[in-house]
Amino acid sequence: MKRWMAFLLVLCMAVGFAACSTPEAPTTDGTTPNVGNPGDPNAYYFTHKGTDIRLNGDMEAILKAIGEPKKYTEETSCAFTGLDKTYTYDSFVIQTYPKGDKDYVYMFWFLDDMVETPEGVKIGDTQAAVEAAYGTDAYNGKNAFITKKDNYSMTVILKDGVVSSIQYTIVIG
Amino acid sequence: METLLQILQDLHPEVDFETEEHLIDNKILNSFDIVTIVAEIDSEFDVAIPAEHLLPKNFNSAKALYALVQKLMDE
Amino acid sequence: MKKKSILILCASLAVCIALLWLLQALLMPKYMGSVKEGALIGEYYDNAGNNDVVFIGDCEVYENFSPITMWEEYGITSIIRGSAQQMIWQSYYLMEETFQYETPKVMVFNVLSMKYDTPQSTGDQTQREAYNRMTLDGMRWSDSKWNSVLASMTEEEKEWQGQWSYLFPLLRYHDRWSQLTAEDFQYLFKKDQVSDNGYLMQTGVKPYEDEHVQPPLVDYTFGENSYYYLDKMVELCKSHGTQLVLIKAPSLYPVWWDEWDQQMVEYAEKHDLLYVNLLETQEEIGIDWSKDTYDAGLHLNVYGAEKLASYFGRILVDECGVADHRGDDTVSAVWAEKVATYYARKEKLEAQS
Amino acid sequence: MQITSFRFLLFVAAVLAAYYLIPKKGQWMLLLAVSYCFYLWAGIEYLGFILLTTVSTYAATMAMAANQDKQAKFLEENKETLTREDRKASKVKLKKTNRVYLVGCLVLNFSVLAVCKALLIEPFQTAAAAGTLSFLSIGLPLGISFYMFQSMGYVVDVYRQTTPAERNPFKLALFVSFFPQLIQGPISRFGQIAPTLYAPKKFDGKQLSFGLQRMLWGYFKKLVIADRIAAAVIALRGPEHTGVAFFLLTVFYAVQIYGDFTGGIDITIGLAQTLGIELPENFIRPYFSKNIAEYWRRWHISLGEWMKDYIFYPVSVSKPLLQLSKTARKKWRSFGQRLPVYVASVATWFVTGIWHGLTPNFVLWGMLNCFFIVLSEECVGLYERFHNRFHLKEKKWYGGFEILRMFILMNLIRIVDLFPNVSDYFSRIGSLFTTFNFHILWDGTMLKLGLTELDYIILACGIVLMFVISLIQEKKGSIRALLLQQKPVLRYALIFALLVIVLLMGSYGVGYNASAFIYNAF
Repeated sequence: MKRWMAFLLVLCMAVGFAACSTPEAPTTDGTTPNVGNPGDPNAYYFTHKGTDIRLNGDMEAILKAIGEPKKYTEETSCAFTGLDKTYTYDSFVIQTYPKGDKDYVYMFWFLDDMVETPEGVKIGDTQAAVEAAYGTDAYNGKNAFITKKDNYSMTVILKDGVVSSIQYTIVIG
Repeated sequence: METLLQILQDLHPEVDFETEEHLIDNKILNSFDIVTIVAEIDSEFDVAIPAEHLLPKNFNSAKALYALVQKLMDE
Repeated sequence: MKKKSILILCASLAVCIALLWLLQALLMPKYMGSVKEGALIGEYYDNAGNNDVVFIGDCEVYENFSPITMWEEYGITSIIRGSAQQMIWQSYYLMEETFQYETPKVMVFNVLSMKYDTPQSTGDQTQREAYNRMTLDGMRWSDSKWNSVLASMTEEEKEWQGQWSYLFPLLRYHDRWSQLTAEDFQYLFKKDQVSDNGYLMQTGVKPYEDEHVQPPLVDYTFGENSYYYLDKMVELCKSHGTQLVLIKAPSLYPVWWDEWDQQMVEYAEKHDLLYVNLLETQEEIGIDWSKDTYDAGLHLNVYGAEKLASYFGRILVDECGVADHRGDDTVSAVWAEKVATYYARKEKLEAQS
Repeated sequence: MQITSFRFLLFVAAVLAAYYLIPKKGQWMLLLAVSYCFYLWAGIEYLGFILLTTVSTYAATMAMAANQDKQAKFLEENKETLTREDRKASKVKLKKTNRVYLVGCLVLNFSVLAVCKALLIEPFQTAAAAGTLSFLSIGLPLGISFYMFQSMGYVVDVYRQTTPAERNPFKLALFVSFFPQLIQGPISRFGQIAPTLYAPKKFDGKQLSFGLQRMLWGYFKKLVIADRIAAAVIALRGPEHTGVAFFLLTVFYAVQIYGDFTGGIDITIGLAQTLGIELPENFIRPYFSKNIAEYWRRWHISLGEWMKDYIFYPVSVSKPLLQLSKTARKKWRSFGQRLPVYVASVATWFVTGIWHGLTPNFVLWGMLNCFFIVLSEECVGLYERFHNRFHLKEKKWYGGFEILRMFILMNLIRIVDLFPNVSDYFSRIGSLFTTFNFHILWDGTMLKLGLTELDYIILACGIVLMFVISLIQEKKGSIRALLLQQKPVLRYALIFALLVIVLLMGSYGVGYNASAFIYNAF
């Protein structure tokens, strides 16, 4: 009995340490943000050149559809190996997060009135137009309309009574 | 007592109920048997054994069971 | 007989505790390879005691200032208590803990982390938890550490009462046994110094070419919690007779909005503090963004860090009256060693890149 | 407070220290105080529920006891003058008056329980989530099914005069709320635990050590086995998993619920033992059973006993049923004889089913159990002839075959727990006979269930360990007693090794979602 138990315990330990030889990165190493479900079809989006650009969308597919950006930069975060990438086009900017070996849309915002939201709001519109599209509930009482869906949010910022910025992002929990 | 032994014997012909003292503890009788015995006693002796008397000590031997039936008949 | 069995019991208990301790040491990440940032906080204790200047903050301090250069040029004794994504409450408790080891003349705090008001406001849970560990695991047991843990925990950590795992990290790293590498055994008892008095050297060059952009914000006001800890820092330093200097390192990203800068200017004025926005003096410092950064403008490499140290050291001498210790033989001897390590490291890294 | 949380362990450590430091007279009062602390931790809004049960139980039993005393005194004083008939009449009168208190107390408590359970069903939960019925969102009060059944058993016992009524309301309150068993039972009888629950206890190193060892073993089953395999059980519930995958699910679920429930009970009983309190066993290696009746005598024993004493027997020997039996017997003798058994079985298993949850799948679960128990009872003779004909009982392998057969049958019945929609269950059962997708065992499907190869290795070793330990217990008795005979150093080394295994391989902390005990939900 004694020997049996000792044997089992040793076996368990041995299995444990046998696994030590697998060289894997520690958990604090190269962890990527776990911000959502890549490819979520219900995420916020806007349409450009007939392509839907969607939060959590696959950036590779978007690049294929709408072409290379005017400007491209990479941003590291302290200590982590993952790269956040920023793609600047004429009228909008897309930022991605890495997951696995792919990049997914984390955030996008508009730069001019050549693009508009699915509800038809664009930069330069009046507050009344935004209110018509998103309702008074979305108004924060000061300078912005904010809507939320699942873990996504859209923000329309007003300056001097007209829309100055429209941005969509994944909200991190 | 004879009738009682007959009831028990019908249920488990292989057991010697006159000597066996641990019918419950040795798992010879299960709850189904107990209920069947109660029903039989009810029809043969016209004595109803209430649920609170369905205890191991009352069913461990034919003697104990007979004592219980006697007691209940007295009341 | 009874006595003997109690003796055996006690001896066995002692052996078990020792084994658990050993196991814990083995399972904790060593941060000697790719994520050296995690080792920074723990290295402070070997170099604590006689520093006139202590820098506290995130990567904008530990990547941007070279204490060795400040020693060489001005005889300033300084150390950096920096860690990746250090939150302002963590900075506060590090400051509090520092006063248990030394009372510097000047505390320098980098204000970028004012933008993170709560533990929820940056990164996702997994990432935040990893950053928490890197800042907190290196600290020695103390009240400051405990309070910092309570202030820092993510929702998931709170859910499983993760505070206990900061006292006994075995509870956090218990399942790392399947990922142990040679590094874990090699550095089980003795770790290398990865930094030079808290400065983590980078020798690579990746020029800054395009501007990093961020969308405008709805509200630029720093959060209440951030101000709460900044107030506490002011008070803490005052009570120890230490001058608190606020800085914004010259990193080009994350964006440092003008609205934020304005708030810091006003805060410094109100509390009679020195606030230096080093972004505004890039040209005076002499930073060449095509050579002095290793990641396109986010952090400086060693060449930039030396320039910045040289510039900021002058401010420390002129504005704060920090003394020159080069005449002191004992101090000089200690620093001579540090200088040697620094150049050896620089040479080695340059050879690699 | 989760039983697997650090907070719980600290709580237990503090309770233990205080328990043996304070004067022994105060020990049970301390237990009452900490039990209420434990209960309050779950939420102050639940306090009313346990107080209601405690107060109504106390009031009913005290009223009954007063009547019993009065009657006893009356009989004693008039010993000479009373005739047999008089005495009988007095007894009948007592039962009649006391029945009012009994029924009142039972109805009150069980309606509260029924309402609480009913609120867990879909339409109410949807309404609660939508906020239209906000008071519903509080969830099931901690341990309500357990403490209520325990208390109601006690009320019936007092009514039947098989247990004396506890006259100290605080002692009774401790019986209802004793914190180790609040979470998932066992459902103890007053007579079983009263002797050790209130008695003053001296510090006993052996009891403490035995209790802690048992808790450690419980944590092993819960954290290393049950919580690890939980991910795969959840994954395998998906509609795409049919045939062999479904069979696998039944086995995985058997492992999970065994580790979870028996592990939890080990922690509970071990904890009570450290306090010098003896709780009744709830499991006797149930998976070694050879038939379904035996299984139910070895699995969740305290619930089975409760059902037998308070549902099965009373129903089967009730007047109308005996009457019916008599009538039926005139026509079909043996059927009439068995009639009470059938009716009582159906009633018992119906109640057992809805005790687990008020959804159709639990009713089905109860009925399946009932069907197979009755079937096997009725086929006893048939089996015996079969066995004797082929001399099977003498063959060693036949016992193993019976155990395996039982294990698979119970797995198939038990799994209905997981399918609130009963038709899903039947379609899966059907797929066992139509889908022979054995390829999932080696085509990588197994690694997509949330378990890595390493997890499977740990699980396999863990299951072997549990199996061997059970085997030793079955053949040689208590493991801890056997350990005690070994040299101290070896003993400590083995215990320490188990501790290290739990620490290193337990599913807790970052990346593991703390999962509640399955039986918390009942």
